[in-house]
Amino acid sequence: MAYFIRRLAAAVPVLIGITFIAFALSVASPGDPAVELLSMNGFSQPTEEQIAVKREEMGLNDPLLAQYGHWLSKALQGDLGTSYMTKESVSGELLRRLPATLSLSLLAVLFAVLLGVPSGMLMAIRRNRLFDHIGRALALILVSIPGFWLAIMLIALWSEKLQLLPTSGYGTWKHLLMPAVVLASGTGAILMRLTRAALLEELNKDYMLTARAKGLRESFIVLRHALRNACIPLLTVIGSYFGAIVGGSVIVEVIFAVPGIGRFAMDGIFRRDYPVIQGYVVFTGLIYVLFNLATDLCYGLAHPQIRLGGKLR
Amino acid sequence: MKMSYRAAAGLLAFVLLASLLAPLLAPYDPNQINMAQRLAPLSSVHWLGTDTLGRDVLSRILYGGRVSIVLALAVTLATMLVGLLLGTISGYAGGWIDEAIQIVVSIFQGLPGLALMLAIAGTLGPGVKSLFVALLFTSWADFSRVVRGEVMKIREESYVEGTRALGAGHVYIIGRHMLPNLLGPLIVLFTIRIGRVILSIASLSFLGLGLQPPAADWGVMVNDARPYFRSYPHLMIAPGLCIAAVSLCINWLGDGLRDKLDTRTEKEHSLL
Amino acid sequence: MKRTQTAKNKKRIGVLFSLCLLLALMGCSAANGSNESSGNNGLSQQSAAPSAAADAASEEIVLAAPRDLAPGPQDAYYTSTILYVWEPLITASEDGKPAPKLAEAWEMSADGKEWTFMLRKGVTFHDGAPFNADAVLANFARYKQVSPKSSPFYTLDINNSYPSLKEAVKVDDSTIKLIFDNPQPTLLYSMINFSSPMYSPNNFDENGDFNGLPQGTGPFKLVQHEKDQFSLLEAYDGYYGEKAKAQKIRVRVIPDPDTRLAALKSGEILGVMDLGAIPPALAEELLKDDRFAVSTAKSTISHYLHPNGAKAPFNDVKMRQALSLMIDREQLVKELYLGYPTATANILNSTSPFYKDIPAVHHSEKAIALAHEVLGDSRQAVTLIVPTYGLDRYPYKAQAELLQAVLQELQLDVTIQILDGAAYKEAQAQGNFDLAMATQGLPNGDPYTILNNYMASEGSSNKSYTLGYTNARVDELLNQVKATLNMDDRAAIYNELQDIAAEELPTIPLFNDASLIAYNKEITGYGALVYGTTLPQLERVQ
Amino acid sequence: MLEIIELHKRYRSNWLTGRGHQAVEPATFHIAEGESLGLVGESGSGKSTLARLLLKLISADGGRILYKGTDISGYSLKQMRPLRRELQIMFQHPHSALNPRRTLLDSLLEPVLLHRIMNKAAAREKALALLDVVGIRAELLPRYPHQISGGQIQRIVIARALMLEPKFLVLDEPTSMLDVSVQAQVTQLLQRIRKEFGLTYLFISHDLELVRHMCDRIGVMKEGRIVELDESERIMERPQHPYTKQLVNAFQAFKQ
Amino acid sequence: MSDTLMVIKQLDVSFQTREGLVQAVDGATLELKHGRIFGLIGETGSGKSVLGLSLVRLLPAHASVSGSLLYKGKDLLQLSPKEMRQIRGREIALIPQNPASSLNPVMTLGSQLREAIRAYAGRTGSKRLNAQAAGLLHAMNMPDAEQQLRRYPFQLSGGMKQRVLAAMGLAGSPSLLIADEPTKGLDALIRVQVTEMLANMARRTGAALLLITHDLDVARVLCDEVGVMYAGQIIEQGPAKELFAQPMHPYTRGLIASMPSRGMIPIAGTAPSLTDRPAGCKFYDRCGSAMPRCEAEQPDLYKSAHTEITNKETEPIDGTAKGQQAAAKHKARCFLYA
Repeated sequence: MAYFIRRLAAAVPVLIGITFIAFALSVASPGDPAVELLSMNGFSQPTEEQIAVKREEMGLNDPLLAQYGHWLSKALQGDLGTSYMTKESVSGELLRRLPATLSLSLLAVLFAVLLGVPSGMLMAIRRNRLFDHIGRALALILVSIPGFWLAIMLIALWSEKLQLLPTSGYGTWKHLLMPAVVLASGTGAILMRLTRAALLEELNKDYMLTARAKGLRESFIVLRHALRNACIPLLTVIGSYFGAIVGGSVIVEVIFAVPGIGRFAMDGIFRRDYPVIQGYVVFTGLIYVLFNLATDLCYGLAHPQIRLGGKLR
Repeated sequence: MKMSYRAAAGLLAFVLLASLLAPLLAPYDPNQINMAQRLAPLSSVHWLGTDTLGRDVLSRILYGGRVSIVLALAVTLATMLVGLLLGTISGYAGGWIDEAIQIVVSIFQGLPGLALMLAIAGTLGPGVKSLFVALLFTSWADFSRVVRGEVMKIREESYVEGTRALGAGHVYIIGRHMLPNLLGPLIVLFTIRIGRVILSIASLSFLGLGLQPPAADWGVMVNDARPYFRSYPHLMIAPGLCIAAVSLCINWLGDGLRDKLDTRTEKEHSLL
Repeated sequence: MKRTQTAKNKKRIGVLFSLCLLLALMGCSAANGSNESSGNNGLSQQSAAPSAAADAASEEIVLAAPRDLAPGPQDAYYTSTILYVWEPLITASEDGKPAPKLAEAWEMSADGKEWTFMLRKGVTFHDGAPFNADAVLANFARYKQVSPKSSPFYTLDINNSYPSLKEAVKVDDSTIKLIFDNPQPTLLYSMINFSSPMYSPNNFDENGDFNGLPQGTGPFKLVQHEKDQFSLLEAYDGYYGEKAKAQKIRVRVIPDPDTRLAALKSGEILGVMDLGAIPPALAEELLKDDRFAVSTAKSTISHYLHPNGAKAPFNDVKMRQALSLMIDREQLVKELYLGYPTATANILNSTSPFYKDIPAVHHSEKAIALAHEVLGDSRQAVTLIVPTYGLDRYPYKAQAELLQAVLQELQLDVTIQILDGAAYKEAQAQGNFDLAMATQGLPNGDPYTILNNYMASEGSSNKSYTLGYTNARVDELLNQVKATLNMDDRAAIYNELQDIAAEELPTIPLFNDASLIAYNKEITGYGALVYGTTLPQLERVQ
Repeated sequence: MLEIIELHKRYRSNWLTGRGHQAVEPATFHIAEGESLGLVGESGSGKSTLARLLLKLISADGGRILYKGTDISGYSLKQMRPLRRELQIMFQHPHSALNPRRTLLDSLLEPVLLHRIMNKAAAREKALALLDVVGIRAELLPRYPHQISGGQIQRIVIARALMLEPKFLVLDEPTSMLDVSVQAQVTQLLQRIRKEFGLTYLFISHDLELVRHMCDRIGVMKEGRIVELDESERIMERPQHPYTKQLVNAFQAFKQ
Repeated sequence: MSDTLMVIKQLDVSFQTREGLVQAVDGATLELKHGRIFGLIGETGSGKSVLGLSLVRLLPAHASVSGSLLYKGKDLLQLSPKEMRQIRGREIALIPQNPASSLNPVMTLGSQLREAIRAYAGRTGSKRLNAQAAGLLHAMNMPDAEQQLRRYPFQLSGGMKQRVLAAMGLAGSPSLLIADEPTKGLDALIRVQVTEMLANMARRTGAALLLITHDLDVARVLCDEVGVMYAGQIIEQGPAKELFAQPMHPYTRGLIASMPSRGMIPIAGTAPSLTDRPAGCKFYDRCGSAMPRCEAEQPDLYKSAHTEITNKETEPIDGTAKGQQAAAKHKARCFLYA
């Protein structure tokens, strides 16, 4: 347990660090939220005084640290502030959109794991045979295709031509199919290669010889012994990839019109809506940290040495 | 695997050469606008036709390659150096230094990739400079984590303790003993990272924050061709394929190198 | 059993290459495939489309827009006017003049300080509340309480739309009077659409925001709204005017233009609407498939090239004139915007009633001579900034690159910078740019606001876009027009102002945009308007 | 030669709670010039830790080390540098004793070049001479460590140590990973050079027979404490401490 | 013949590696008898482990094996993988090398033991399985066997792990046990305990034991019969007492002399590399009493008169020689006795 608490304690500075850097970056970028707010409709042009009054009202003139401190104190009580543009509470907005991004990302991770792990295993067991070559070639291709290019091709093929899948929007699982495939293609391929390498390493270990000496069937041994040891390094990779997927979903959300937090954040960034950017960064940061802790937990469960004290790392 | 990674290296060299010799090979000036010739189909005059402003697609692809690959190389090199420095320090020093650096690493890994790039591109304004910083910020963390792992493995070897016993300073030990042994995994990481960076550049251009016109990198070309791709598919397929082909070669090269460098298969020795 | 190392590799490379080709072919075939079918309108395509639409709720028609046309309760108007949920007192006719809507008739007092409006009778809000003088006063009270309230469509600001309004008085159940401190000859113009929205009195909470779905008087009721996903409209059978033909319309939010096109072609949506509904290039693409048609109408938006008048070389009017002469507006409109917009040299948008037709002149030799006069033999490096929000709606990137090539001949070396919205505005405000591509919508019928903003020495746009334009005559005329009550005198002054603008070019107008929408021929009665579309007339072909 | 007084080391397993275990109990003993002191004990008994404490490769928690009379316990890295030439160590695992990426020649020359006491040519000269001493053919020099056997690597390590003309050599189970015949070759070489160069050894091993053969006196360690320290013969013939008796019996068992 | 459990004749094992063909085992011939311990001594690279693994056919895929392994009359080399699986664990059990990494780090000892028992005993209740597993550990005189079942490999010392592996080997009550380097890397005290364990294990179960080790002391104490391997060949074979008392082959003599307890006199030179082995006697370049004949010709296994080394009695050995004495003859592959 001490190991787990220490991991938890390490997560706090990480979260603070993430939010501070995001805040510093957005404040440092050119463009002024007050101007954005007042000239949102593209018709009227705010005067100097109006801008000055609005800046004061939004507290944009106080020093960076004060603004961050102010934001942090409120955030700790769970209030992420309201969006400059839509005036609605940021946490409300993000929570409403979170299911879209989460369901998309989870489905993407699921696809990545389904695509990557079993094929990686087969490639390891049947090393240097036909399936191994095809698998590696496929992995190389999938990793090399730009995400948005694949998205456009999929839409053209499945929605326009075959009219089997909706082009965009959010609702049934059908809507999430293509975006998840696009998100999962890169990660899935990498996972495939990692599974293959991890399993290969385990297959050569001495305890496999012991198991074979017991006269057990090869497939039984691979599943019960080798896979269990191999899945430990895989867990950490899947953990860190989930963070990447959530981050990378911005493009997919724009193309497939999925009302997720990625798109919401992008608009926020373009319009310098600091509370929205902060809120998004906190959410992705939380997801990343929680997911890391989850993988560490599984790491601990899978690896008795960690659970019962003594650091493996 | 040796033979095939040499093929990958060959193909990559060919693409690099083509883009470096672009001025000689390109039939036209890539930015030469010719409204009369808009969206001309593939012809002997324009091997790959012309784009929305009548510019020769083939020349733009040749010039486009140069920007993407050179930038990718520069970014990955910088990422490697930063990752190497911090990874080695945290791996070698251990103790609270290691904990502190690891916290910084998780912070950068925690920041959402694309959002971070957008913010940086916004801050420094568009253009190659901000692309460079944005890509560097989002990728050095992974590098340093891998380097740290390798350094901690090497630190356990007896010859490191032996050299310390000779009274060598830390810098000497890292320089002469750690770095040469890090070379293998680093090269592999380098090639894989380049593939990912090329894709990121293309994605950023897709969002409009990539390279500034008239610079014609492949990501920009794919993005520009999107409205026309149903009736003029080649406008989009050609640059898209180039991106895929280059990153394919690079990943393949990385794959090959990894097999070559890591296959001091201990298996044979243990049995005899 | 033993296979040598190289044999294995040969096999691996073979497999790899075949896979690459396979992938490339799949990519091309997907594109070609869709291309052929749209080209020759194969029978298969025809049968597939209706079946896709049939399984959706039969009477529900699905449209799509690039942004959410119902920002929600925190917004000044909850929804845009183009959803026909709420109606204003005064609307604009197709030629831009104020026209009666909820206010049937009106009179202005001799001194111009009192305006009386006769309200339309027998009108009820969606929640059943009657539309009468009390409701109007409640809405005016809300304007005062929340102004200025920002919104993606128009800033609701009582001081801007009703300057120096002292009070709003109920004369009788269907008549109200607005009393001002000083004369308001052009009040009607500034009351059009977004300046006089009417909602049911019990639709607001204590600080003036909406307490639920908007209860307007329009032909459509907003029955369901999922932020950033869709708005569901239902025909309001209690509507006083001609009832909406379609029973249910769902307006989905699809930000990406290409995805909207794909949705159209796959029959998922039957039409698009709102600003940048379909960029010209995609419209051209769509028209290749004759299941679809487009509809266009004049737009209140004009496209400009804002010069930085505060520093060389564009502080010299001759350089600005060279620029205007050099740009071939006809070619630009025809090639990049496919001929929908109309080229113009007039700073005022053509939908304004006071619009004076000033033909655009393209004369490259004169332009080059003028430029040479200003710059001598030296070349000048200039920066052209382009906003990213423009990239999706208009072919701005191609336009920037075209300008770059064209201006080469004016001894100008143009570097293009694509900036996101906020950075673009800051660059304009601080003046670190030379040319800026921009659009400007006509706020309301009366040209005074736009002319004053751009041409007056202290005009807000003149300042914040660093146009650096000052002209004593213009300032004098602008003060004069404010006090002229007689419409003809005002028109004369406006004409002179337009001539000066065309001559001195505080900003270089390029063309009047055209609002462009596309729809599947399975629906009819759906056309583009100056602002919005003809939603009430939309219905499925029987 | 070397005087150790109350030297001890404690490993904290968790820096928050300070819990930890006493790796080396306070030890006091001396090693005379030219002597070969054996150190026997099970793995985990702290014998390697004690050796590293002597050479100050790890910092002790208390006690003093006198080298030729001077107290070097407080010496900094800089002060220890000149002494490093005289104090050398040799490790157990041949496969990780030399840097796999450097040729044997580079590894051999490294100590002298590091201490800048010779230029490259003179260093090569000395290396070749030492190769004859340890019985390694010169043509192996350009090779890499993984291309030669464990026994040969240990000889190269010995030659490398001799390059700096050390006075005191710590041998941490140098031959435990080697086969019996190769072990014999290496130990014979170690005995020969001890006489030839007048070296002082601290020989660590878990093989009592081997230590008896190599050392004048033997120290027996159990759980971090030196339980008995005496002449080799007396340890073998008349072990006092019960643990030493156990150890000796374990080896006698194979004698009859 | 009745008490002969297994006859290995002309066993050749070679690997195709990047550096060329490696002849790991070259013409090995030996017999394993019920209840007797056969010691296979050799240094690193002599091929003893490869020989051990080939008996249970657990060599890596790219190994090529020829010769015959007659086990209870059946030649194991001809069996199908499925039949071979029946043999492993039930008939012939292997106790693998380096115990530290031969146990699955993430599974409890209990589950790994139960897995072995269930493989042979078929469906049995988990309580009975636990009891049997604990019983096996008791047989290996492991303290508090029940708690041990719940512990993980990393919580055990080297010696304890060795005992668990031995227990696992005995789970299927095999008739032949192969122990690969059971005492390697162990501390002195534990080495003695493991040796005693191996001794009473063979006595208790009556199973034949093939002990593969480089530890001559253990071999001398434990084994009834011993074979010495050098560069893939068995260069001397015979009853342990006699072989250690009067070693015939020069290499064996040198090996014994280099033991610390026997004066530690080293053998000159190093073992030949496995890819290019000398033509004649493999020990030629290191042999004190080498003769010109040794360089070219391959010596065969020759018997020697019990006492005198000099007199010659050539009788090439084949499995079916009639009227052989019960105890295997003391033979050496050296022309001194040809």
